[in-house]
Amino acid sequence: MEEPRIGVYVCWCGTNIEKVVDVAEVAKAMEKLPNVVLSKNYKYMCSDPGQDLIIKDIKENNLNRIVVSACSPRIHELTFRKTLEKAGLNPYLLQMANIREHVSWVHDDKKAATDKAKSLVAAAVTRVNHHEELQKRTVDINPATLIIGGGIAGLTAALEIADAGKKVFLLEKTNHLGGVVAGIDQSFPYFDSAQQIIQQFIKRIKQHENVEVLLNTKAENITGYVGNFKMPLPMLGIDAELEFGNIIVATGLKPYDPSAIREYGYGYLPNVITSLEFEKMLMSGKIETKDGKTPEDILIIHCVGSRNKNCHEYCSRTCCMTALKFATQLRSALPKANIYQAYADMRSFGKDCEELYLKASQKDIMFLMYDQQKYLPEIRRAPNREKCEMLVEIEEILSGDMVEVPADLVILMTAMEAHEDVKDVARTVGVSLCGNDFFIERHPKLDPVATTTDGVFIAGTCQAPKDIPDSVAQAKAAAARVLSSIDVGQVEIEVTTAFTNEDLCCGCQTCISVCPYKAIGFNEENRVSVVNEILCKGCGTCSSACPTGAIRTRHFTDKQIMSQIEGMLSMTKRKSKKTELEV
Amino acid sequence: MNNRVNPGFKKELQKFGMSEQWNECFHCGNCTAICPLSENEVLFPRKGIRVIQMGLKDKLASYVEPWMCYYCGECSETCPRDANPGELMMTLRRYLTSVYDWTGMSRKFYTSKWWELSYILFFALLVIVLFLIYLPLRPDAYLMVNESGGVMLNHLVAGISGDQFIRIIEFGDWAMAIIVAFILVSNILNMFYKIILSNKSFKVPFYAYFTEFWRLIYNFVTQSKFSKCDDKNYWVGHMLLMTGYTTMFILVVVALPAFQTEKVVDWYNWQRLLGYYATFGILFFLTVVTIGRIRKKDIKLQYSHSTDWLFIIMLGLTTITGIVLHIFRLAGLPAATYYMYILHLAILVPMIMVEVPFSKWSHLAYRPFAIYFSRLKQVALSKQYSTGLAPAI
Amino acid sequence: MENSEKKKPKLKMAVYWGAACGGCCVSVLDVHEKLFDITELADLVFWPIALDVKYDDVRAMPNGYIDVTLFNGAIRNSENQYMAMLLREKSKILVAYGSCAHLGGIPGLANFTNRDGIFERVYDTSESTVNPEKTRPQLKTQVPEGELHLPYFFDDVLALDQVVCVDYYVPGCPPQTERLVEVFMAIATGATLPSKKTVLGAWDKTQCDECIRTKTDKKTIKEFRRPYEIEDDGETCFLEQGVICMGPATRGGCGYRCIKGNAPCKGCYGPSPDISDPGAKMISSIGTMIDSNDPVEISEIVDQVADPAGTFYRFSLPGSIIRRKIL
Amino acid sequence: MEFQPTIISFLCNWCSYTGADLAGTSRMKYAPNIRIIRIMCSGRVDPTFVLKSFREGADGVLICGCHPGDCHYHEGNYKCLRRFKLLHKYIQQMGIHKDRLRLEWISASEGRQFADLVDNMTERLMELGPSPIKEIMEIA
Repeated sequence: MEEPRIGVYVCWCGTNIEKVVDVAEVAKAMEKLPNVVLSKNYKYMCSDPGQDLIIKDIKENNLNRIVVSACSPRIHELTFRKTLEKAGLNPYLLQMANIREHVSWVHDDKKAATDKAKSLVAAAVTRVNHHEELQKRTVDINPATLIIGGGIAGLTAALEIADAGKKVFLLEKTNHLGGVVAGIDQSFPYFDSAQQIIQQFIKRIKQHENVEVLLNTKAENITGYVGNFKMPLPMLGIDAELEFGNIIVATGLKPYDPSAIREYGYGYLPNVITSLEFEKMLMSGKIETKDGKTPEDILIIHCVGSRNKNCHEYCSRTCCMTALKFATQLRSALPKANIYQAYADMRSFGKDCEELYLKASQKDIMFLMYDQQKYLPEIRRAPNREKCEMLVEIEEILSGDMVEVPADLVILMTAMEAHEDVKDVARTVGVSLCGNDFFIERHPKLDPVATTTDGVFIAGTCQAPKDIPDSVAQAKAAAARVLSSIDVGQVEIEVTTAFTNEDLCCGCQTCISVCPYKAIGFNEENRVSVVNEILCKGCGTCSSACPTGAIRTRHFTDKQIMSQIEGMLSMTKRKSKKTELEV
Repeated sequence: MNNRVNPGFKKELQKFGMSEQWNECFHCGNCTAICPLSENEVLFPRKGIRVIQMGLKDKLASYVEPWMCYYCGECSETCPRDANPGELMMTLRRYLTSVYDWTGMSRKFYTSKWWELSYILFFALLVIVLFLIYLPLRPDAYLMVNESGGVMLNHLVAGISGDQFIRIIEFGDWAMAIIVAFILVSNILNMFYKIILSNKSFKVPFYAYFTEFWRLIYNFVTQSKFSKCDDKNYWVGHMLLMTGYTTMFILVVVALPAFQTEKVVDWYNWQRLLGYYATFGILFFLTVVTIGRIRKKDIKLQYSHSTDWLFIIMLGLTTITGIVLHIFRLAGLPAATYYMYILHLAILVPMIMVEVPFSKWSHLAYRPFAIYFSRLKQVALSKQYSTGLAPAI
Repeated sequence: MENSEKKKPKLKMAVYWGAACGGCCVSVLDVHEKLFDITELADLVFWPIALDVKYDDVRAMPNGYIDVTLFNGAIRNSENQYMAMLLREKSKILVAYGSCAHLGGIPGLANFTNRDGIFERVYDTSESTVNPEKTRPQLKTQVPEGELHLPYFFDDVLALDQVVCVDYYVPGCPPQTERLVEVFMAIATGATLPSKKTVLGAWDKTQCDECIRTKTDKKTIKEFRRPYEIEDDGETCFLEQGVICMGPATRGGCGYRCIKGNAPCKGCYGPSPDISDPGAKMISSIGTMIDSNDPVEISEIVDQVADPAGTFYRFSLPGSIIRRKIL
Repeated sequence: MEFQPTIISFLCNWCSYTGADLAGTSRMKYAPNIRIIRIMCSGRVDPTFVLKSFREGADGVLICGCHPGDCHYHEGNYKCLRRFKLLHKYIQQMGIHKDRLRLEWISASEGRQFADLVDNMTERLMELGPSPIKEIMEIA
């Protein structure tokens, strides 16, 4: 590239910058720097006249690098990039110095602020010398979609997309569809049949011409990138391969195994059962103990595996309502039974759920509060002289008393947790998991459906514990996102990506596991790492990890950052001369 | 102590008049916070409600807090769930009275109107029959009017002298007092056992029984706890009732010869002044409470157990017959006076026999004792804390 | 150029050592029978270890007289510095030969202390020293024959290019003799040399490229181990066994001698091109491999690296960004 | 005049740089001693940058990233943390005071924390005095 010719523009931002920073002095100081052709200050650089000034200067003075020192690049970097484009320059030949948010708005001392502004602008000038032209790229989207998981979320998303006329591959690792909801009798808070809903879904899915269901299939070895993913299907033949443009991860949940909690005796006390086991009992219509007796005393224990630092610290969000549902169902099935609920906090949030609690509390149910962090209820076999099967000792915290509850049946409201193999799924789709092994969404509030990997969306309980309506809502949202991306047909990909200099890469493969997006692969033939620039997001972590400097991140190269450091510190007063002995 | 929860226990308490809303409580604790009497270690009514909800019978038997409550009703007014904690405390007092009562009569009275009515009728008839057979009206009773026009009350009975009549009545008084006192004292001992002795988690130091004894007397006389309720009028009303009743009790039992005089003494004499004071006090209280219970505006008077009404009716009738008796006497109507006397006793005797050992009036004794016992418990616990023997609650 | 008429004029070559162990000179000798090829093409005009040529003789040479000088060893004292400057003047091509001249090498580790620190240790506190008068070497000593001079001992050890302009670098401790022959032949035969200031006699790619051990992408380290703490199968990448190996950040060309001997690379060949600080790059790379996200655990793992500065800058301390310890 | 330290800081684009912008939009005042370099992720911070900053005369270096678990690129901040710990040990070995280099987590909403952090670090560096590194590294 030809010799850099830099234009520097110092913005006043009305009085926002000008009243604290001596903009004229800053602009003047920049004139002395190497390759700076002109340095100006102007009232509003982002205004049309301001932008026109840059365009005019570029054309008249043959400028090929621009430094705009104004507000945060997070606000106007795109604006000025477009300005450069209008002037026929590559937009990446711009560097901004943030002298508003980081200088004039946070400092009062004019002298210090002006000095700081000078060093920031000087850094931008030295940096922009090393900027390179970068080109935008787009890729086509394959209209097929892969959905991982055949539970309520996966089924919903599959139907939504298939109904829109697009192909769906529905992967289910077990031999049947339906997921956890298939094991639920009635759903809270309206006591409608979950069975009916899920069976209808399954029936429609099986008949749908656009849905291809792959049972007993795990998501493995997915390669590719947004718009063009691939997954081999070795059991169908060597070359069998699925091709799809988007992925919806809906791997769902696994009920917590309460046998880890010693106090509950799950596993060796026959009449201690989990909530899903009780659902089975409800479905069969027979509520009875292992010996076939009708239970007289039934205890429901909340927060089993939830909200406790030894198990999971999060709240599983549905157990309180399910427990209230159980209590209500039990009361109508066994009007004479004594029903107890040992709860930690009653969290009956959501539409009509507080009402469910109010109704249940009218049904002669004894609510006992325990501290799920400190004293868990302890279940033991009742001695023979007792009528009941078990005795449960509970530290009841509303009274402060240790109480004993007789029980013939104990139902443990087990937590929702991530599947063990979710790590494999996360790895294959290139999405990270949070500390609890739930998938991390792109933004917890503004983008809870997408992930930081383009083309991969999440739905249902694989993201966080949730109930059926929330899972369905998220599944439909994910489906909508997929459909809109199919509709656009193309996707623009990151420009500031990393790339490998194959002449330097030694093939140590350090970078491969560093990349959170699996964007780096290994070329066995040349024994070098290769960055898939479509997958790369440009974080630059691989560049720092590369021991040879073979991987460079565009727009954030070592040279660019180092020169920025040099420029920044070149303005400080304490200078010492460097002498080199030369012959 | 058995700490087994008991969902059926609420039914038991419902028999003692527990209101419908008992289970509404979600333990916000507003009631305990607002209660002017709930303090330090003696916190109520929330915890008591929890004990009821869980049906911890043994815990309840040793529960002293209900006696600290004088039912100002603030808790029930503050309750966001309308669980009516004040009424629950009242229910507990009824229940505890029956728990302390080893004879089982109290329980029968509280849980069955018919039992109570038959018991009352039995004593009423007993009084009437005894009078009509052994102390009949003398034939010349019409002569028994003295010069000032008042009936000579002690000379209305045939065959015995005025002194003898007084002694017979006095004997009846004392016999009744002894029976009642025996039952009451034994019930208090039972209460002591339930609250202090059966609770193995603390041991009362011997000296405390003496050092804390003054509280018993002081609280009995002043009802000072009551004055801590925010509604001071209520304390005044209650004091009027209490003092009026006590005055009358002393007059008719201890000072009967001075009270039931041969002649009607002049109005400014002490007997009559005290009598009027007592009548006024009781009547004032009765009027206020009756109006309140009928109007149901004041929360503490909204829920009336059958025993509440019976108590008001009995006390009211006793007072009214007493007043009428007094009027008849002043008006010089010997026969009317005589029959009114019998009627007065036929109401008074069953009332004493029911209320003092088994019902409302026993509270008069239980309350100061409860304060005493609770102090003993506190002394014991604080001593254990300081010596590190007791587990933290 | 005036000699270009003559047929193949013999090159004039010098080898000098600064602060060095002598290994580099030995590596020159290691050319064995190739020495004849060399002497056919070049005259050795100055080589203190082998020839009796005095400094005065060098001073007497006209500027640019020597075609190639292989300068090995770091700059430790005024004599090293003087000779570096002198040879710079007299040589057409000055080659920093070996790790010490290249980046400071093993003597460069003296930059963890200074002149006083070294003297105190050497002349006072070392276990084998008896020096109650605390005698120190003097720059000038009067003896009957006249005045004797000792060079001035610097506080810092410097790499060659920190005192004079260097044309080429041949890294290694010592440089692989084959590389020397290749470089020499290239110069002697007049092949086009790469631009000045570049490294010769080493590859641009680092050790891993030719390393025989099996490498995978599973470079995660839960525990740093010393070579004796592992049961080496001779096949798995050292780093994948938790042993710090400077190979990924060290140029190839040495013939992976250490790795062949089942020892991890120590980094004597220096960093690949464009890397301004080999140690920092390795800190970055190895730091990334630590297999933990828990700050406490990371600290524990980091603590297993007993001497990061000595490990990552074994051969390059004077030539790195923070070239000496701040005392 | 009182010694004014210079701090070079590397802020990740998504959390810390945004947090610093927030301090600006909220007009929170802090010491003018900091010079911010924007990088996409704290995982991009190469120890070389830190050493270079010291070498060029910075009195302190501050690295800020997203809070653990919040990284826009999943785990870049952890990578940064790991390198930082090793680097921190190295610079202490080289006689550079440990407080001259800091790694802190600043989220996009923590403008106040950022301002306080700058003030706090500036104050500490004033106590430590000017960094001698640049002068010592010069070769006379």
